[in-house]
Amino acid sequence: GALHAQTAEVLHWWTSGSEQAALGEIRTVFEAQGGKWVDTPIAGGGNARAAAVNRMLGGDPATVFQFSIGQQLRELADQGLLADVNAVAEEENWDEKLPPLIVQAAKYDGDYIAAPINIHGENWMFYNKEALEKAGIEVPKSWPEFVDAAKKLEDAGVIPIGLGGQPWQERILFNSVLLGVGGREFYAKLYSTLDDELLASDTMRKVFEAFAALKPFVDEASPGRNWNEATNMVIRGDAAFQFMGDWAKGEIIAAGVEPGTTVGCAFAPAIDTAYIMTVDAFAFSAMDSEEAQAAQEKMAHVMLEPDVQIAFNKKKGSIPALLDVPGDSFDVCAQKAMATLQDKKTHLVSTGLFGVPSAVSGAIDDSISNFWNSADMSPEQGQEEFRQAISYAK
Amino acid sequence: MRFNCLALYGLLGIAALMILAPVFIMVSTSLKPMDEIRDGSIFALPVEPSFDAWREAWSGDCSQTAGGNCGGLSSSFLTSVKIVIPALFLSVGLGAVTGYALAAWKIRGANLMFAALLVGMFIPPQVTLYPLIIMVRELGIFGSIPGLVLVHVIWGVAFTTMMFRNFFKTVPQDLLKAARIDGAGFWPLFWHVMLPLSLPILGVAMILQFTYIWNDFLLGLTFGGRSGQPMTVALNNLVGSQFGEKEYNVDMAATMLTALPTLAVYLLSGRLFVRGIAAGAVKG
Amino acid sequence: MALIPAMTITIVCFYGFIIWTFVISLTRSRLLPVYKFTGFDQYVRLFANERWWTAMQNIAIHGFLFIGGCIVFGYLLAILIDRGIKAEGMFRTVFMLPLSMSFIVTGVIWQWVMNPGLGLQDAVRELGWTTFEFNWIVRQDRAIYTLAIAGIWQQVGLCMALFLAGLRNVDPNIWKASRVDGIPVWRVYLHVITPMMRTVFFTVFILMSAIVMKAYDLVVALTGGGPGFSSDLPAKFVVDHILNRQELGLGAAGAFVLLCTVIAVISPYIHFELRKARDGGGH
Amino acid sequence: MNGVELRGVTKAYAGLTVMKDINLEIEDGAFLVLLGPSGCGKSTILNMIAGLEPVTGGSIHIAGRDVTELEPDERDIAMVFQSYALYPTMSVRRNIGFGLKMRGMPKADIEKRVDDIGELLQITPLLDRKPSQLSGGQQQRVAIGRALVREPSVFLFDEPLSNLDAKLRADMRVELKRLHERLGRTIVYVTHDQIEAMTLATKVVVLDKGSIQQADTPENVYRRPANRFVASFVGAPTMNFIDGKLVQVGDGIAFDGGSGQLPLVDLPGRARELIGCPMTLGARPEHLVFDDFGANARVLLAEPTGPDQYVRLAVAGAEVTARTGPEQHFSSGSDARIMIDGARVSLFDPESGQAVL
Amino acid sequence: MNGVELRGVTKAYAGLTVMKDINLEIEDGAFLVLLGPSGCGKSTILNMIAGLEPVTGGSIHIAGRDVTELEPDERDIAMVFQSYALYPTMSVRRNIGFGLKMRGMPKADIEKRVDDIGELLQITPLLDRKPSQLSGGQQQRVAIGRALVREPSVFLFDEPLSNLDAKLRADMRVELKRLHERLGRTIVYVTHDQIEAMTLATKVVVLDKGSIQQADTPENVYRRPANRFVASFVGAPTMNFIDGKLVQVGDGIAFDGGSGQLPLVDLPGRARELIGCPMTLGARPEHLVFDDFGANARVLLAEPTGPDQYVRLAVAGAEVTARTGPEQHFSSGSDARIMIDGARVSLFDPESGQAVL
Ligand SMILES: Nc1ncnc2c1ncn2[C@@H]1O[C@H](COP(=O)(O)OP(=O)(O)OP(=O)(O)O)[C@@H](O)[C@H]1O
Ligand SMILES: Nc1ncnc2c1ncn2[C@@H]1O[C@H](COP(=O)(O)OP(=O)(O)OP(=O)(O)O)[C@@H](O)[C@H]1O
Ligand SMILES: [Mg+2]
Ligand SMILES: [Mg+2]
Repeated sequence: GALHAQTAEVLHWWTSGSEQAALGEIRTVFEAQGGKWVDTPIAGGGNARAAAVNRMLGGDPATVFQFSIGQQLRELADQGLLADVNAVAEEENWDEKLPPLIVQAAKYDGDYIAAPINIHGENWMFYNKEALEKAGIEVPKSWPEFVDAAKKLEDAGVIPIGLGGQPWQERILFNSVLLGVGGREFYAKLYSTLDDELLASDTMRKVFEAFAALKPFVDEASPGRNWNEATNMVIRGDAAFQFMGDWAKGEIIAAGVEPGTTVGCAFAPAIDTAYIMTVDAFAFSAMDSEEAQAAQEKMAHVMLEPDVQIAFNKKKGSIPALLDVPGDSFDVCAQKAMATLQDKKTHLVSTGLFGVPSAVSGAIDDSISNFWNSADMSPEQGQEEFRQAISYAK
Repeated sequence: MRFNCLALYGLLGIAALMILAPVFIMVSTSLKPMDEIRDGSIFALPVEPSFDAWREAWSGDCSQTAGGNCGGLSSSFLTSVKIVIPALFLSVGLGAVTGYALAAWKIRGANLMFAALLVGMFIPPQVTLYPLIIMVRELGIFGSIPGLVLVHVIWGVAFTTMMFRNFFKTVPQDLLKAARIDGAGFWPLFWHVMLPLSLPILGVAMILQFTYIWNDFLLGLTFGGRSGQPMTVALNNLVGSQFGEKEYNVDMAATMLTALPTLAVYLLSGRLFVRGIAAGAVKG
Repeated sequence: MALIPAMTITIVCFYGFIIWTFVISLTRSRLLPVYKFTGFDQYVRLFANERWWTAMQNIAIHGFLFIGGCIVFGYLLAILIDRGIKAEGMFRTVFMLPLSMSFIVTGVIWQWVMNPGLGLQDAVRELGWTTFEFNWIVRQDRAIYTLAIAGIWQQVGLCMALFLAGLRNVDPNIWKASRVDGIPVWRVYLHVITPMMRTVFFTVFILMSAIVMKAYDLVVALTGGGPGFSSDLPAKFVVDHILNRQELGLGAAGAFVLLCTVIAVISPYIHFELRKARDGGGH
Repeated sequence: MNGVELRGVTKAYAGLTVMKDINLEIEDGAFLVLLGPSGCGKSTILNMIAGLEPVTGGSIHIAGRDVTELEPDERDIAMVFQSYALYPTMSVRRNIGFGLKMRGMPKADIEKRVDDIGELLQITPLLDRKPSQLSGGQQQRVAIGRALVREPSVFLFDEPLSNLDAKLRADMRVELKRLHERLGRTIVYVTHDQIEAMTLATKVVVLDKGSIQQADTPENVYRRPANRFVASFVGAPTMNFIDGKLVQVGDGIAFDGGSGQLPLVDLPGRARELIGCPMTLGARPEHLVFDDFGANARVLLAEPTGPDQYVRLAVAGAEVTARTGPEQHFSSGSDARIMIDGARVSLFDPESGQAVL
Repeated sequence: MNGVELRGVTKAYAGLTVMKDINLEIEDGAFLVLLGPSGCGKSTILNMIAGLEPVTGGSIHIAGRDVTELEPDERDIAMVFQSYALYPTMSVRRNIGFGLKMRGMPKADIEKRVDDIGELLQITPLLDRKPSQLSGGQQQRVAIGRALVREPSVFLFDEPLSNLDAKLRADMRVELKRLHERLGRTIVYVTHDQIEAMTLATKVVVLDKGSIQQADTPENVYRRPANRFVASFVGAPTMNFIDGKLVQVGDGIAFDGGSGQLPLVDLPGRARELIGCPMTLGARPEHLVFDDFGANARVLLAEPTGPDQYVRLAVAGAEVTARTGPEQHFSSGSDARIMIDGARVSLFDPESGQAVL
């Protein structure tokens, strides 16, 4: 009945220990405020997203579900399957407090269709300090420097790049190179317009050249490797660098290492400072029951409460979505990120948040991965294939 | 002769080793602590074997999971059983009846129907998820165990029908005639005569269907809803997390635990299996 | 009648869904089905997609290797076991053990074993043979073969069981006759027994082709389709596009092409069944 | 009034006619044997009577009732199959009682009936075994028991003894004959074994290629075959046939086979009318008698079988078999003299094969 | 010198002795028939001769050579199986030629040999068919052809005719006999059909429970069975047995069955010594003669079979079968008088079953 606790079934893909712990922070507060939490974890973003959509189609939706912001979510909204949380957003002034790019992404037709609850950075470069010392190198600031450093590392018997050879990880590396070589404006323009001329430009060719130049610095066992195994290589010192999102900190902490000590964090080499943001977000199914609607609003409210944001993000390894939250209790990497984001010019977002259809981002992943893994493809060919893949998928 | 015999056992032994090596890796990894796994070869025996990982996989480790989901596999074991048993009996039962009807009664177009049914064995279930979801929704059983059972029956019936039809085709015509003269109609003939005859094939169909249903992940995930998530989904939650730390020993222990029921079935019924196949699954 | 449930399933679920798939493939549905028709655009896009062609090429390679491997190894094992050995039950059980595992599990284990840094290559090199190479899983031109290895490992037991049952059905007098004729055992298998096992070969072929057509879990767990998309298979292509890429229309087009291929492959079997029934008469 | 009647029955499989216009009346209490080579349609007739195969044309009547459209279990018949067709998974008791159970008879009554049958057929100690634990003869008895228990008015047997070995077959034959005498029910019995047909039948129907060749008492079928097919099919060793013509030799008549003459003693008088016409002579082996006044013959091969001896001879340009006692020794190549009992021979029109005498 | 000899052969399966100390000499060119009930070990002996089963003890000699340790193909034998065991996927031609091909004979020679065999067995038009397209008798011939083509010194046949119907069996029997006469090779032949044994054999070996009961010419086995088992196993209808004793009646001797006496005319003189001892009389049906001076008997059942008539009678407290001609009519329950040909009876010790006369 309506007088009973407002029940929210939460479908999400956070099944690992630290993710569960982080989510637990939200849950505790939600329950403290009188909500009832029903947990439905499904490992793997793809699985969980599919399950969420399928359950909506099947007429048995989850009240609140984790989802990637982007074109897919918009299509769900378009079909009237989502509830908006404008009421909460207005009351709490999300428009002001969240980074503008994120606001833009989370809105469809002027409605908030998702609650973004954190910011992950994708253009991080983790490195093993001992390995760098052993090879006698500094943290490189540009890609040519990186290549020199990598050669020295190789001579010292260290794998320069610990890469998990899965398409999305290869894309993260590519985007770091893209940002580093092309600069933040080029990056933003490219992904927001998918302009054919840009894709065919010289800059793009240079990006591919720089990307291709990294191929020799990866060990042969890379393909198929999970990201956390790569992180472990860096922790052990088998590999010197890993280009990965800041969730890698979770693995580093689990291995008993404080980020910033043995394993350092820096932004990937670039000509200008920028932070490629990606967010975790929750969306809300359109439901008839008033009780469910109340639960959804309560959930949106709890998720963006400043205290919850701090507690949640510290455990998750990300930074708060609200830019005005105090950061002193966070680790050095997070503090660095929070400091950087004070400058709005550094704001960039990950591929999907540009509103690129997932067909296109999928095609992008495919062609990057194909280029990275083929031994005999020239940068020009890679660039051309990349351009074509995008134009077909558009 | 002597040399031949040695070569025979040698070849079989090598084959057995090749089959068993991966299983050995699973077992030994599940008994190792994480440090040993990070540092050692996967072929190395555990230095300090322990069943901690098994315990954790089975009952979960609630200390660090404030998210509220720390049940391990034990909680979904029962769900799996609740799904498998009706799905198994219904899909095999339906296959038996259909196979019987197609093989033992003169039905016009029986062969055409059978051929049409066979096509179903080749359709990847993922491809037709959406219409199936809509259909199950319209029946009002989406997201429940009955819905999931229905879906398993749909995807199992082509296979079981094929097995039973091919077997029943080998039953002598005289037996059917005798039963008709005795006044046994469609159901008595099936129940009293054909079904008892088909025990060996029933065993094979049961074993294979049990394996398929028990090991299914996709259908459980899609149609199980909140309450009907089978053990494989729980297993996936345990091992499939994309952005968390990996505990390979727990993963392997969980994997073994999930495979244990089917493993047991095969260990216990290996002979039955071959005999069952010999009894008719092979004869076209 | 008793056929109604099965026939409903066949007509509604199998054929209804096939038609639905075809209809969707003519639309520009992305995440969810929408019925705005665009003609054969999706097919044009599909056939322009390099990944699709890789997947189609791969299914041919994989089908050939996997089915061939299962048949060859399954038959060989069955022959070895059929030679009247002791401990037959033990070997049989061992060979059927992998059958009890799902393709996901199979994929995960073999990913370890074939990983050059972790598995077999590493282990052999540590034993002293430092030039030993077994890195197929990470090579774009070889990864597709690893699928067959893992698949054969899992399914060879079923094939063995089917063949063994077939061998047991052979009239023992055939063996006596060939011994009296002084025919070497291997030639008896080659010239006499193997041709007699035609229906068993056929059954195995059909069962294994069904597995090839549906191969999804194994690819995902073993190679994820990589490196790049070099070990992709049509089923994975379709599922990726339908469930993860908001390309329902394109996925449906792929699925429909795949289904047509299926029907082309099994129609000989159907034909065989029908003809046999017609000729069969009293048998 | 429990006879069976087939009126103008035809049967076609997929357009191919296998039975043409069969008319047959089987009297109440008769033991009718359908005899014929493989594929002649014996089982088809039986299946049509049983209702297991629909007729294409004509009608079937049992006990005066038109049963053409009835189901097998409504026709008041029981059937025993060559392969016994026992239900392999049921005990003997359940096998016998199954038909009664299907008719909804109370359990206790079934038990009693089954026990009675068990006693009658002397299989009481076997009642709780499975068919696979029985010998061929015992299975046969159970199959008969299953038919008997329902007390139908007509029994149908499809080659019930052909899976048994010679000795058991002889024993079962006697048992069947006694059973028929005791029960007095109508029996239709299919076989391709002439000894069975001869010893069991009150009436034999010889079939070939889907039509009736002769329907008569066993004695007449053996002695007076209606045509050459019947003559050659019934009797082992088979009847001897010689082509030629009848000729007058002195007072008597002889048969001229082209390269020699065979005297035929005691030939019926009307044979005289046939003198000179081309003709096929049919003579059974036991009617070829070694006689010093007979025709010249040469011994080709002698086969002693125990009680008898079959002697193959070349005579009058033909090769024939004679049956004689085992005492006399014949060596291959020796000469002999042979006489044919004219009272017992058959004569056939060489064109149509019909008996003319 | 192509005989076969078994010296003290024993055979055990898993410790269970199934053949005990078999000694058997088969002369060159003999047609030896192994006769016995199912499971008596006929196939086992054949398989041991062929080398398909190892012997447990003793030795086997073929053509004077000890072959006990040789492989089947080194023994210079050929074998024909009950189920024919043709290679189902090969044409008749390849079936016959396959063994030669495996021995590396040139193609042209094989062709010629196969063609010759085809002509010999009259299967030339069938050479390009598959076994499944042949009738039983044709398959049988192909199986024989496959054995013949290798020209071995010894042929082994394991119930080669038992899958054929009666008529075909009779024809094939004659063919086999001719084949043997023409080729003159040693043949060892297994059957459980007495007619086959009688007509084909130059020597019959009757087996029971793994040991030889009698090894003699067919005639002697029929006329002078060594024991009651042989007597009852050979001959159809089976020999009549009556328990009782010999008594002196006037001048002659009669057999007293307890409730009646049977006069035995022409009993050999030495039978007098046995008067008074308990005894089993064995008399074949054809040696029971209807004779007005015979003993009183009552007719139970008459079975006319065509050429003969089997009459079951109650006489001297026993039930017996007599064989007679078909002419006379016997009605059940009527009286008859029966005489036994004393020159032909057997007398057995009731304890041991051994023949005493
Ligand atoms: N189901 C069928 N379809 C087509 N033809 C059939 C069928 N059943 C029987 N026939 C044909 O009908 C004819 C008669 O068959 P039937 O079985 O009655 O012979 P039969 O006399 O019983 O022979 P057998 O002694 O071999 O049992 C045969 O030529 C057979 O080929
Ligand atoms: N492989 C075996 N293992 C154990 N016992 C066997 C084996 N083969 C035959 N026997 C036994 O040996 C005995 C003789 O068998 P064999 O096959 O020689 O009989 P047979 O005279 O040929 O019978 P049939 O007429 O039925 O062919 C039987 O009691 C049988 O049970
Ligand atoms: Mg028949
Ligand atoms: Mg035998």
